Amino acid sequence: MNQTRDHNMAATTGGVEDLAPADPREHIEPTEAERPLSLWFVTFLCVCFGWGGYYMQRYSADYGALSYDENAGLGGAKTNVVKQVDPYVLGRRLFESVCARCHQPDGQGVAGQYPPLVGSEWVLAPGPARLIRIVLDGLQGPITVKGVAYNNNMTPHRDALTDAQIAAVLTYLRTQKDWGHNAAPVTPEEVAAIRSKTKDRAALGAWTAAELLALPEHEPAP
Amino acid sequence: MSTGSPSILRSFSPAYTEDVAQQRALLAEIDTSCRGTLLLFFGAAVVWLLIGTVFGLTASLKLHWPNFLADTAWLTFGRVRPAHLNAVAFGFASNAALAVSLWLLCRLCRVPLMHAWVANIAGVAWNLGVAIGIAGILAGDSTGIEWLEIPGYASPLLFVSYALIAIWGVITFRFRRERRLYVSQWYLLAALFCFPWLYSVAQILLILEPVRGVVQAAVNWWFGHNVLGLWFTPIGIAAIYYFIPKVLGVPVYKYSLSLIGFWSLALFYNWNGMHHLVGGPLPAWLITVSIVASVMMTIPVVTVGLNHHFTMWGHFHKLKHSPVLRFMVFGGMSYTVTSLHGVLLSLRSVSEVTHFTHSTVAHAHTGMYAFFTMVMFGAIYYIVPRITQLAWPSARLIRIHFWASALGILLYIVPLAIGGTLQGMAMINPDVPFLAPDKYSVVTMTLPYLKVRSVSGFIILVGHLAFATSFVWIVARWLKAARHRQASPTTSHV
Amino acid sequence: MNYAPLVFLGVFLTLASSWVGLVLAPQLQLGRQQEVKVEETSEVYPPVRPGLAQRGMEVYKANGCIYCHSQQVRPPGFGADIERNWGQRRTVARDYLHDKPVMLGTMRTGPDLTNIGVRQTSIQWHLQHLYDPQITSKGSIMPPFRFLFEKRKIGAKPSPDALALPREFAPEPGYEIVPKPEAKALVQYLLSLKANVPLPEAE
Amino acid sequence: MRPDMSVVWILFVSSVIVLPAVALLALRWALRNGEFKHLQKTALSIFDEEEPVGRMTDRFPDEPQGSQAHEP
Repeated sequence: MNQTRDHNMAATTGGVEDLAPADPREHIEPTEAERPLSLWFVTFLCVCFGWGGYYMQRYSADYGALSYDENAGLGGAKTNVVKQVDPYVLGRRLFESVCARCHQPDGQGVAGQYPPLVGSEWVLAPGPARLIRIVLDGLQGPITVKGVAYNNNMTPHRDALTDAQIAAVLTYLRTQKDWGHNAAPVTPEEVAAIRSKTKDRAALGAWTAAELLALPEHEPAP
Repeated sequence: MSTGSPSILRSFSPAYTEDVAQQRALLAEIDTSCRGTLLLFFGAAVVWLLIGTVFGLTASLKLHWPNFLADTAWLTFGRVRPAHLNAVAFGFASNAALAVSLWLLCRLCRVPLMHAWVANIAGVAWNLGVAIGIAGILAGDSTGIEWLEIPGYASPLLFVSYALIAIWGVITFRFRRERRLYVSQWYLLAALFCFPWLYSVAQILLILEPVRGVVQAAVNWWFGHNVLGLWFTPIGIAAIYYFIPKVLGVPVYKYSLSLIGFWSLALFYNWNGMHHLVGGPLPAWLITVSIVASVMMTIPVVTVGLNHHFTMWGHFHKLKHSPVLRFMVFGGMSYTVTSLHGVLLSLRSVSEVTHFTHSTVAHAHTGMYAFFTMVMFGAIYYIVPRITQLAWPSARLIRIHFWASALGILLYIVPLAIGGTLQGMAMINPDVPFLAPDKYSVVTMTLPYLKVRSVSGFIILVGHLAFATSFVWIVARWLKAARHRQASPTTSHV
Repeated sequence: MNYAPLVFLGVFLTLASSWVGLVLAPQLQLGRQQEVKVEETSEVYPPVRPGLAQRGMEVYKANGCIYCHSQQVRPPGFGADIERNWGQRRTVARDYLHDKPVMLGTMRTGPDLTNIGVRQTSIQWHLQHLYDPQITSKGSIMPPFRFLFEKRKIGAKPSPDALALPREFAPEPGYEIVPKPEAKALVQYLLSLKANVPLPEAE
Repeated sequence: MRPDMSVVWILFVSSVIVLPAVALLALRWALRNGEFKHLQKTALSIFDEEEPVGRMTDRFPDEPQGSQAHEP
């Protein structure tokens, strides 16, 4: 290395004068040492480019404007299929994502606002006919649940949930082990039957408790 | 000090090269020519740093303490967070970036900053634009587009003042006396060239004449990621390439590596914007091309990382003695960490878990703070003594600043990256409820990690206060010295 | 490299190539995508948002709801968006044709809202939740938006818009909480967020 | 799924033909004009006699000038 020149450290104000003294001199000539590129670095570059080309061709679904599934172009197993889950688990998921927002995750509801589901005589009724109607077209006006009066309105879920989903969530509510429920489960066919029977109910608005109580517990099989 | 600087008009005449050359530009003369402009930018940067940190801390506290300052409309989380983003990105980071790039260009081109008054006006206009923009965001005029929240009535001011500063960089470059282009100059020129194109396309296609539908998301994230990759990252790397060799007195390990690093960064970085939309409503090919570009980013990152690391080889013991070296090495290593973390986050199988979670926020802060901001701190600690010809008043303040910022950001990144990944795993498992107050749910399990982040926010604020005190103290000393010099011009200063 | 124009040319070309690839190409592919006519209801999808809901979108945008809520549903098998009932299908480009700006969002500190208009249609629930999320969703970290509501003395008789609040959240007797126009507009915007019309490219 | 030819052509032409072609031309020109000859000299261009190779130019203000380890 070239020889470093010692500067005479004049007494400075603790400033940085000594770092930038005034007398400039000609540049020093640099050496020609130039280290070649190492081999493993070149292989690393090739591996990256190779992988890039492969991945690009494999997952671009023919550059289609409307092809959103990266595996579409290959005819392989479609990745986008919902895994089948046993109804009780599906029911719990739906309860947690839909019903819990008002009836609360613990099923106790909000005092004076939203009735509880735990131990509710409406949920544990022998036949599911009234319960299915409430979920399909909603409920309005006064209703007493476990002896407490509520007056709120529940929104319809006719087009938000399919028959299978309604059956799953009601089965979950009626057979919820931690709440000690073990009423009869609900089948999608029962839901479908009532859904078609109450086709025009949506126009008439939500059910009232009185109307529901007038209905028989069990629906005669269609 | 700088006598005979050529007028603006003459700078466009191609014949104008030689007569400036005879005038030997001393390093000291170059530094003093930039002094006014740099102190303006660094002062504004420090102010925005404090404002941005307070906004960030407020937003962080609100995330686990919803009722904190919840009743005033202009302090709601949805406005404080974009205000934080713009205060630190367009406030602190851009001011520091502009100052450091102007100084580096002057130093590397061996020519004083000419007609500094134009750059000063542009600086004042830039900060005015950012201030109006952030006031607009807090008042509720945000454009609702991430990274471009500054409303339409402030962004033209930003663009015009930026263009003035970029022109100044190019003119200073036009009169360079050092024929050779050092690697930092490529990065600076790339950054000064890219930002106006990015900002104007984004403003036109998103705010003035919005394109239709999800193409807005494509333009938004083309701009969003490129403002990080082609504006902040090149200036950060340029600073590291200059300051580590300069402080150590050791040339860069292998200059040919820096060539590969620069061109691969230019090629791959600006293609990877769409990894913010993996799984989103965009054609598969668009997302795939960005994932490939993100993974290919390993090439520039490994290249630049190795280049800096081997430059430092054998000199790590000097970290004890030099504050600038500490910030630069911390920033350099963070750049490698954040880029490799980014490569991981962009893969589809990983993005399925970490998309929409705090892991992305941890990655963003590793890049913007641990890498870029720490490098800017290092640059400021090197530049300010040279432009004011005064040493930093207190070494203790510098040590407090370094350790508070370094430990603070580590305490920010590591818990949030882990917490974000766990949050992601919980979110893609439908059996974990999204919100159940007393059970393991997505919202309740992230709370402890958000609280640790607020703690790290306080530590970083302590670091920034130490830095601000240091800065104000040295500027005050310089003003006193300058007044003293006016009072008795006889004592020669050079 | 010491030749400046070469550096400029290189940087220009690389940025131009990414501009072509990530801005021009999507514009050519999706820029002129049209609405589609739904068979049974013969409406046009996506519908143009009614006036009040459009003002609600401005409130959503101004208060930065996108920083915690996303508006995109990922396909089944990639994340659990469909299993969490955040959507009945994945969202595609056609769902966002009338959004200005498109607010896909990048964080899910709160649930995805693409299909909130189908899954939660009760205006009263939304108003209670906005006034103080702890009423309907205990433990939520969403801030209360009380500044979108007004507390005022009850006049001759309680106003029809007054919120029905549980005891511990209700104002002192003689006062009522009434939503400001922004709150009503925001709820209308939330109810307008629907993505349940089946689209061929969404399967 | 017939590939959507408009985008394929744009992407293909722009980034697989134009960009590499210009890059190779520029590389050939750079090699011709000796851009790569004195790489290491450029690396040394940032040093000069005020701040020469081999000497630290930054230290904590409370450390005297000569205290840290000098270059061998």
